[in-house]
Amino acid sequence: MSTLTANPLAALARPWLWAWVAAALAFAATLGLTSGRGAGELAYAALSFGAFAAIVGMGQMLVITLGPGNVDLSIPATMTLSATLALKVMGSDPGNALLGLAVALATGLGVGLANFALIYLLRLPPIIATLAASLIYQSLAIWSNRGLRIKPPEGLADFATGRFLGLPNVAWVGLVLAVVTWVVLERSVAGRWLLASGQNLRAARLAGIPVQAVRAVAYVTVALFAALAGYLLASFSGGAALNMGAEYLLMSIAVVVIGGCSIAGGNSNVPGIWGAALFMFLVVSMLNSYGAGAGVRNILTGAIIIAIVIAASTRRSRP
Amino acid sequence: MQPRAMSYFGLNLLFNLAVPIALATIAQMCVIMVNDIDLSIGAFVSLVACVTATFLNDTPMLGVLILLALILSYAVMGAVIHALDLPAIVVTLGMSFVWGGLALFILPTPGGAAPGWIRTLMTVKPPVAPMAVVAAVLIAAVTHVMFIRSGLGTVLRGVGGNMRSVQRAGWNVLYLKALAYGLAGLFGVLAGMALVGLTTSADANIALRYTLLSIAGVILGGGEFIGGKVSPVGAVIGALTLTLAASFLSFMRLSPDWQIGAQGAILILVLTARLLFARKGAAA
Amino acid sequence: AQDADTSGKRIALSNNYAGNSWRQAMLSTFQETADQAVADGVVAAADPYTTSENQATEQAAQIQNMILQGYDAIVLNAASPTALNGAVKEACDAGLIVVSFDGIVTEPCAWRIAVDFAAMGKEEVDYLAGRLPDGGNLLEIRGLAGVFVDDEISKGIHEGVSENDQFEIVGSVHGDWAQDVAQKAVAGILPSLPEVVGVVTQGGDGYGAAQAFEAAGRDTPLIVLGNRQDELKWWAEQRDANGYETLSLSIAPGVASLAFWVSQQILAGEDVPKDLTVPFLKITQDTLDEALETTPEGSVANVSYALEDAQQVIADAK
Amino acid sequence: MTATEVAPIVTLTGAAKHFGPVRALDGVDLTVRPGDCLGLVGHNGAGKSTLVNIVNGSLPPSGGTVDFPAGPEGVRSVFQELSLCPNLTVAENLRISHPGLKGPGWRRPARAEIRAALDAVFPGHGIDADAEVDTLSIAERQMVEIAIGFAPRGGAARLVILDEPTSSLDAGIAEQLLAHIRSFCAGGGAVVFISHMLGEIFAVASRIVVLKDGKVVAERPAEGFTRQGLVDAMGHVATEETARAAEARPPLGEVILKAEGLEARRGEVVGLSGLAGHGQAAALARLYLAQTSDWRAGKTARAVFVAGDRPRDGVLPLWSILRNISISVLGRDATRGLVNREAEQRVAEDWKRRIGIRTENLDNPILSLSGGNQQKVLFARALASDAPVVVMDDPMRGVDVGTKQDVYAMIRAEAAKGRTFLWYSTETEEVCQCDRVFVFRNHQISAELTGADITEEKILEASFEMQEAS
Ligand SMILES: Nc1ncnc2c1ncn2[C@@H]1O[C@H](COP(=O)(O)OP(=O)(O)OP(=O)(O)O)[C@@H](O)[C@H]1O
Ligand SMILES: Nc1ncnc2c1ncn2[C@@H]1O[C@H](COP(=O)(O)OP(=O)(O)OP(=O)(O)O)[C@@H](O)[C@H]1O
Ligand SMILES: [Mg+2]
Ligand SMILES: [Mg+2]
Repeated sequence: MSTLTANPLAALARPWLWAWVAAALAFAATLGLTSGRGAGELAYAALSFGAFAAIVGMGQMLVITLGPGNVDLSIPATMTLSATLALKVMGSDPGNALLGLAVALATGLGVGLANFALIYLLRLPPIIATLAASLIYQSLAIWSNRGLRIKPPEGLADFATGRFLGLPNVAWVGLVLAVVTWVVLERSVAGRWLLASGQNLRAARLAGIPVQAVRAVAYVTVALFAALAGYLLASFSGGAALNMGAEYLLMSIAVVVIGGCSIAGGNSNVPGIWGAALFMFLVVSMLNSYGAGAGVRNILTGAIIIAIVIAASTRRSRP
Repeated sequence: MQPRAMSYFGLNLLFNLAVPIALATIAQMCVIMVNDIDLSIGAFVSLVACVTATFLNDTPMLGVLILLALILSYAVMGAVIHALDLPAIVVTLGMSFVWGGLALFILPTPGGAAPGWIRTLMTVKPPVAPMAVVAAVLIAAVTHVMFIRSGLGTVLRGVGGNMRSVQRAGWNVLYLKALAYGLAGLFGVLAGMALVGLTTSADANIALRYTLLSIAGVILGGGEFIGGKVSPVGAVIGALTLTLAASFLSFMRLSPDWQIGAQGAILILVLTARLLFARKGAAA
Repeated sequence: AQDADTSGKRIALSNNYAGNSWRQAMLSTFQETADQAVADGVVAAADPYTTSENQATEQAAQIQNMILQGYDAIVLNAASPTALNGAVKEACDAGLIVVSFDGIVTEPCAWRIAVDFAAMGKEEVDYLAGRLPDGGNLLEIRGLAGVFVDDEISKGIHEGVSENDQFEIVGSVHGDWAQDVAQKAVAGILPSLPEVVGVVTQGGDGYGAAQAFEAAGRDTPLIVLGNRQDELKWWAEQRDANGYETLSLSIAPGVASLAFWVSQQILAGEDVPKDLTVPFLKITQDTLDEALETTPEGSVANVSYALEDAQQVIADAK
Repeated sequence: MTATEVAPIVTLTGAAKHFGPVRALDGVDLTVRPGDCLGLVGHNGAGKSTLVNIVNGSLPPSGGTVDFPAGPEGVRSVFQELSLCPNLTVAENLRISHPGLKGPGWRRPARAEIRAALDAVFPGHGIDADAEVDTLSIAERQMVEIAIGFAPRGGAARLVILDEPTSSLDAGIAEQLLAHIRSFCAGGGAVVFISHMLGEIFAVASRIVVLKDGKVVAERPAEGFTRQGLVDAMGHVATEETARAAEARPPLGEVILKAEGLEARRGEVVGLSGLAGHGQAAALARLYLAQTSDWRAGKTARAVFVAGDRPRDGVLPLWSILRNISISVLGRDATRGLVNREAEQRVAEDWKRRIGIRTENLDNPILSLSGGNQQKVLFARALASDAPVVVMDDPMRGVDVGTKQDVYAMIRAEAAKGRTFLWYSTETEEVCQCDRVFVFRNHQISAELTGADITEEKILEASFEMQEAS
């Protein structure tokens, strides 16, 4: 709001809008096939599965906002590790749901601190530090449970697949996190610090920002978000699997960039993350529904992503 | 270490798969050199591998044309990114889906065969040093001259350092960016061809890993994400190091649970060692 | 008795992927068999190796390292049937025995312990034809695009459908052999599908499909299952609740132990044909309880093969 | 001089440049002929850099024409924001603007050419042609850029436009440049020289053009201006330069800072001087970093920093002016960690007014400001906070005369309220504003001057002593 003039057309200049437009088009195109039948079901499914992508995407966004070279490639391994440990601790016992959550979050905290320690103490480039560390987390997950799938406690599974006021519970979790993230980025001092650090770390430090604390918090938060997503996903799909996070590596980056994230801040990107998360689900559903094979599906997905970024950028650049 | 590894034969085995990785790393370097990042190089090399194992083998003329078209499309991608001022990370992410989809079209199931001449080239046994070592040295030398010594290479690095000043000096940056991406496409094509020469056939997922590997290689070799600071020799050494790190691991017998993690640990150790050296070098 | 002594020989397992319960079960079966064989003095060493990334290039490097380490035989579950041919050839040229299984390679110098994946796909449809004579709409859940196993099973399924024209495949999604991916893909396509009577899968994704149907509030169709314990358990629960009946088709991860013994036999000088077949693991309504009993919680149904089984398979192939 | 008879190098007629509603350049007529040395002055945001950009083709004019009767060859620009490629060596940077250097072995002539150019302009410069630019100090980078501007580059420089070339040079080196410009113009070359240092303008310019709000308000031979007349033409009421001496100085407080061999009392303005690149900036940065933390930030910082190297150390380029100003006070005004946006707006508006940032909307991007106005934003950022210590790294780079006087007064007023200033400057005039001065030589303090001892001669003496002795 603050960087735009009060022109109503200025809304078009918001890059996040285009992810929503694309999601809506994919939604409409899918329903075109059934002449409107199944709209509720599809929206419900999109919200359920979009929630996981949105949660990890918001975490990834915080890190990507830190500027070039910052990205967390350990998200899938973090999801797997925290879910595996949490489910193991819970052992399908209904009384243990919160204990499981605590274990998952503690795992996330540990992972985040470990990642940042590699980046800060050993000065490794984040891309490689998180990539290398993720291999270690993966081994830990294998070692801890050898890939055995333990069922989540009954109540927890019901919560994860249940709904409240017509929306999936996981989507509520994703929405609450989105609001919190939005407030932090748009309204809080810490959010300003994050955005400033991403533009020019040296200048930010000289402006009095505690940049290392900001970086640490970003890397810990992304791990916490990933851990939470892993915990929910395992509860949602009936247990933790070793490969459960695999598709969320590319997904987390994709929703951030499609969501119109630029490190500029100011135009909040959080709504874009959700739009992109829904889009990523709906576009696959649409192409599957039209019977597109894997090849066509990939080509069209890529083409649509590029179309979104072009649409978003031509609107952005004013004369 | 294994005694066999130090032989002519051993060195070749140890390093020959590093050759396509080194080429892909150079491709990634071309893009990082102009302050962008390429998330599609892995999918692109896979696509090239598929084309090489099918069209280039069956109908060489058509194959060559397709490969040229692929290089051209890389150059166009660079031009579009610059002209429309798009974030390269998104465009290349999108393109990675496109390349992957095309590869699935060409080879829905693994197959194809390496053209004989590539196979011969990749398995030739030069005197003194094995092919893998000769190739690595050759790639490093040629790209060093291309990017560091030559005038045009200097200007290309200048684009990464300060695009505006290059523009002000009268260069057409659109053309330079297209050139950088076109070179990335060229090295991507070489990587795909070299890979098929070694594996003898291709599949649509064959080189997906190269995206991260090539980024890691560039950084390991002393490159930086922004500012046009790259080193082709470093990139080749980075690619060799990454290959070697994985090999080193299978020489130690670890429990299968920890094999994957140990590769991560080795990566961290190698990088830390490199940084320590770099810091010592800077202090001296 | 005329067999050569293999007690000095060393065998390596080259594995490209460890990220699911099938592969974990495979690794542990191999480990058990190998440890026992080493303890018994049958071979000097049998070491499993897994690549960190499921990629042919990385596995090729792994094979090359095994050559350097002086192994006598490599038991190989390959990431690609053809992309490893270069490395396999190098191994053969260096005098190693290469036995591929599950993910087999086409290089002629290697042995192949194959599962007829196409037949497996076809059998799924044949089973459905028996159960649902009136036919109807089918949903196909495929594996990972571009992988040989996926293509083979899918081919078999489509062949089955063309022979049984009362069936029509109205939707096809890629579940990447992962529970959550399958669940997501099915949930996304379901709203646009007419009524579905049967789901043909590639194993491991049936439970996810069932959950997606349930979440969409649809009747559970006849889902052909794989060999995962939670699928089997779900099946048993459904059976007890409403008499649900289906079939489970899969490959036993224990095929790794079969491959181990085959390689040992080859090292021992046995004359072994290059192409061997193993039957796939089939669980029916009758054998369900038995299978559930022997399958550890959260793992996959499995069979472990002994030396005698290997000799039997070899004899059958001759 | 019969310059009027020679064909002009460039002629602007009615040149205009509009950025949306901003008329950065509003119909300028200007002619530069061989032998001209044109001094271009004007307040911050007057349109000087815009004029340069129109002449060299970086910006297309929104109106009017730019003619080069003999073609645009040999017209060179040295930009206000340093524009070298930091990842390349000095010689390689020459290559960027000299496409004629081709083929194998191009480096040797490149090295020779840049060395010759540096030697010609800055004798005794000590810059290695193979040094990477980002290892050079800001002054050295500026020197390289100027040398590239004057280098033959396959032809000969006919017109060199220098946009605030001396802003990071110390007096000695600036004098070398001025000497070179004089001889260059005497040899038939033309120079457009932009500076806020009026002394320099009078020292080189044969003709002075005054820009004000995008228009030429005065153009006369240099002899036709007095210093005061020039200042008046630029539209500033200059505050009395001698105010300092007259002012009653409040007594200084206790010592509140002791680091890096420096000592500062409450309410004191401490200057750091010496030749550029002798460790002053580094000492300041270390001192500032030690006063603040990588990990914590309280309600009020112990120290704030005013950067001189704007792009590297100061500006947050993606943000608006508002956010660039308020970043240092967010913590103070926040409630429960949330930004107090009214307070933010108020503080920014207040400082915009007090320090005279030329913009109609604080929500404009910071990069739309002229260089001097960006510098004012950085000043505002620091002064808006309550930090007891203000660390300033050559903060007057590119600030116009009028504003400078205002800022000096502001600094005195803040010091009187008990703030301590640590002030590194390349301008002796600024250093003379201080209560105490530390002179650096070879990364060490070579002299500490107080009170009446603070004179240009004493400072120069302390800066050079060693070199003369050896
Ligand atoms: N990601 C993969 N990459 C390569 N091959 C795979 C992969 N996943 C499964 N396979 C192969 O698919 C076949 C069947 O595996 P299956 O689908 O039964 O495993 P799963 O039961 O799904 O495992 P999980 O229970 O962990 O999901 C095997 O041949 C196995 O090697
Ligand atoms: N890209 C831009 N977008 C919007 N306004 C701009 C842009 N560039 C310059 N301006 C405006 O044009 C005016 C003239 O700027 P210019 O840089 O020419 O000033 P200047 O005389 O060089 O000032 P200084 O002495 O501070 O360098 C200023 O008001 C500035 O804010
Ligand atoms: Mg200016
Ligand atoms: Mg100066």
